[in-house]
Amino acid sequence: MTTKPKLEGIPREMIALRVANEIPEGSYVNLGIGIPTLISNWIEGRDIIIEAEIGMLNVGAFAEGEQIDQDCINASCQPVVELPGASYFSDCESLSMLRGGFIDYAVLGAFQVSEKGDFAGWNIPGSGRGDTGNIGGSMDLAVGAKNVFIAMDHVTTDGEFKILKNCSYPLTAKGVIKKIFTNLAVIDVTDKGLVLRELAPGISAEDVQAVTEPKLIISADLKEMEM
Amino acid sequence: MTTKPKLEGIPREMIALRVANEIPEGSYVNLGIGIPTLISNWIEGRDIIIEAEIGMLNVGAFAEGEQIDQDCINASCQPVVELPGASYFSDCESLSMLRGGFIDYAVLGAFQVSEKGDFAGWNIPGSGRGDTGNIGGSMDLAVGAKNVFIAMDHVTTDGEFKILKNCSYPLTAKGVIKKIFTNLAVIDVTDKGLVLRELAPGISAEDVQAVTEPKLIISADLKEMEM
Amino acid sequence: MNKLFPNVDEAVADIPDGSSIAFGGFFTCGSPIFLTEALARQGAKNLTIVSQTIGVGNWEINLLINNHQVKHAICNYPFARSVSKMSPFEKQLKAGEVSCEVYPMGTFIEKLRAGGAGLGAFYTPTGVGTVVAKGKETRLINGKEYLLEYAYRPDYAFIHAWKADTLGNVIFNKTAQNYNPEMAKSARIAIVEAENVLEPGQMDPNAIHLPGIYVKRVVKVDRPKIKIGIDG
Amino acid sequence: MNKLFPNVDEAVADIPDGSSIAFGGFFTCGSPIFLTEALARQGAKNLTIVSQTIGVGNWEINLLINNHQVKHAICNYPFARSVSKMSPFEKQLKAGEVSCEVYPMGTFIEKLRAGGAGLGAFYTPTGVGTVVAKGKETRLINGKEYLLEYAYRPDYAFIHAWKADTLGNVIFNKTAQNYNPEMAKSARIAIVEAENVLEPGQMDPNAIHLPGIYVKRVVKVDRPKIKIGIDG
Repeated sequence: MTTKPKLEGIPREMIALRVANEIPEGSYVNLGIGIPTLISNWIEGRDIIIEAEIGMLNVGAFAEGEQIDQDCINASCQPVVELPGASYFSDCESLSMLRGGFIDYAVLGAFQVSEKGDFAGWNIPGSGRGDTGNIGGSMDLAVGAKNVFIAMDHVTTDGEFKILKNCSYPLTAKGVIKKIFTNLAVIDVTDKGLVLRELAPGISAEDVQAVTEPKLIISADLKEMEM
Repeated sequence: MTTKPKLEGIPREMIALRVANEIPEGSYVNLGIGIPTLISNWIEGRDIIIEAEIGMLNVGAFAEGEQIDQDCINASCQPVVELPGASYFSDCESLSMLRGGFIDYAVLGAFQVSEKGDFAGWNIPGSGRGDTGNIGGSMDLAVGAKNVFIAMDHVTTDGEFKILKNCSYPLTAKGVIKKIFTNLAVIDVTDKGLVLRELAPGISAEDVQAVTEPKLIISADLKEMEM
Repeated sequence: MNKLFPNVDEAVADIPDGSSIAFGGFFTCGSPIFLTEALARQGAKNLTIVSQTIGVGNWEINLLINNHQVKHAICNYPFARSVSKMSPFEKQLKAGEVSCEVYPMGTFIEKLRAGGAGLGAFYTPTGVGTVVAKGKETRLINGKEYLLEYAYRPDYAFIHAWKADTLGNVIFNKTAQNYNPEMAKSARIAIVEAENVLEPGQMDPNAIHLPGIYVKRVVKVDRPKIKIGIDG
Repeated sequence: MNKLFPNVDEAVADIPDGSSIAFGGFFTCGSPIFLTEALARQGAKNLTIVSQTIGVGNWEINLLINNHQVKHAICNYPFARSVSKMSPFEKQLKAGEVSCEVYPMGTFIEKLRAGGAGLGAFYTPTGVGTVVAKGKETRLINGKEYLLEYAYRPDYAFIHAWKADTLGNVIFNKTAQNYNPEMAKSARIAIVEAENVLEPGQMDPNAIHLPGIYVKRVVKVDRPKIKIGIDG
């Protein structure tokens, strides 16, 4: 736990942009709620197809006004529009698609991520909900997607570590995270540990280490985030 | 084994008619090859829906001339027509439907049936094919359908028993047969053994017993087949 | 084989106490709200309900909860999104009046799919190393760990359809498809409320989402008026 | 994301020796005959082929058999209907040149479905007490016996489609659907030959049988001229 003064880093929209830049053309992606949702703004017009686990491919922008159709929502219950080449299918099909490895990039939020690539994103101890909570589709997505990225604030609103040696919250999945994108840094999860790759403007490696529980490996080509 | 003079009984079309009369309105049925195929002639116009395991419901008559569509065949590779309310679906869906118990009546041919309700219909010892053979969809259908009926000649062309204490041919499924319809008789498969229910015109219970290996229980209301 | 019922009340009239019922729908989308309301009027008790969420978005489920018709829920997303909001179901759960099983989304619907497909159980990688794995068998297959999950078949399924014919063939609209097809296939008696009821032959046989063999009852309903959102 | 290839030969050009390939089609219906012919021209060896039948109805498979490109087959209906007729595959099998696994129809396609759906294995009641059960684990579930069957994923799938768009979305025609959707989903690289190739947006998004995410390559072919029947 830490009580250091909070470092600002980059805003949530910029975290989303940094993740968007990591996703190559020709990818199928699934975006979780929170910061990941903002990524859709940055990939609009690019050759990237968004899947919604409710059972839809080629998900477009949020629907507004006349576009809104009560029969066309995403997994967060927001109305969306379809893009050309869209398809609709059942949840059973959708979750089979997720488990089967057809999603190239899944970007999720998290309460905690460990240096082993574990993460916790569905339940908070002390919520009073115990082992019963809103699991949703994240466990399936986490075990199935080819690349699982976390996009989140580096620390909690109380300044507590979110990047830990071991998660203390109930896990979503074990050993699945490839990269962590925060307001302060881009961190790779590797067999040797967490590798600090990029820093937000004005942030030092020491700043990041101070708000990260595990010892970070400093990349030989550590650089400032490019956006 | 028996070498008694062969009893004619009723022709194949009449066996098919007798089975057709056993199927109530409102049923979903799947008909195997051989005598079962002939049943479709007798249920035409009745409120019975035929499923083909290739992935089709509301199968109609065999297609002829201009009706023939190379993309519309039954599981025996015969062109068929669709009836109003037809649907097409994948084989995976179709076989799930069969296993899941949605077919009310499956009528199959058999090489052998046992008094325990086992039957053998996919491979003949001495065919030279060993354990490798054309299994098709009959094993799924046999374990899944609510009622599995056998429609066949009572004995082989060589006059050998086909209704046995135990099948000697490789099994299709164990303990699934409810009724056996032959050119000589209608026999129920019960926990107590085979119950002789009906006789073809001119055939006696002794005639049937003579060409049936297990001891038959004679039904209290044994009667002539009604057609 | 005309499966049309005159109204939702008659379509649910014979559902006995103690039944298990699967409800299609994903939050506000494609939920069988008219059948759910009819079941609240009908009053069957001690129900096991199978639904993605228990009264979040599919608010009509709360009629059953508030009537104390439900004893057990099998679900994926039981509670309000915010931990500070407590749904009627969460209140009853905390009071020990109901019980609850939660599964990951894929496992939740795959259990029903397996049931409808006549399978007994399956091995899934989802949930390994999490609370979901508690008390469950695991198996290494090609070096990867999987959890054993069992098939489940409810007695009834309540299905909301865009179009259905009187034989029970169904076409869903867009994301209102969601859990509906596999729930229908899993149930012993699937009941479809349809915004449009057609005669056999009026739908493209190549475009049927749910073949009529899976459907026992069809009832015509209005297109519901839905306010999209789950924070309300 | 344009997945269109100029012709079938380029679509199969990179398939290496030793690959496993699933072939859609049920006897004469919906078989990927143009891709199969291209693979015969391409010449890859030591193939594992996954197909309902091995050269019965889908006669083009015999090009691969006669070229000695196949070392193993996973199938449901390997031989000619009549035991008195011996197909090229049956001859090679008896000569010990190829090997063969046969599964009941439902298990055959469910193994592929499980593979594509990321599952490891499943329990099916089909084949209990038969030669199919030889050497396999069984489990009693609710008093009923089931066989354990494992998921399978081939490297490639050859798929015949009625309509496809350049993103790989596919609509099949009638019973030409058959094994095609699940085979495409099971494979790492699904290659679609389509009688009609459209632009994205030209097909009803509600009526897609195989979403484009499962398809890596699309190639335009003519509508084949097929003689229906398996005794030829």
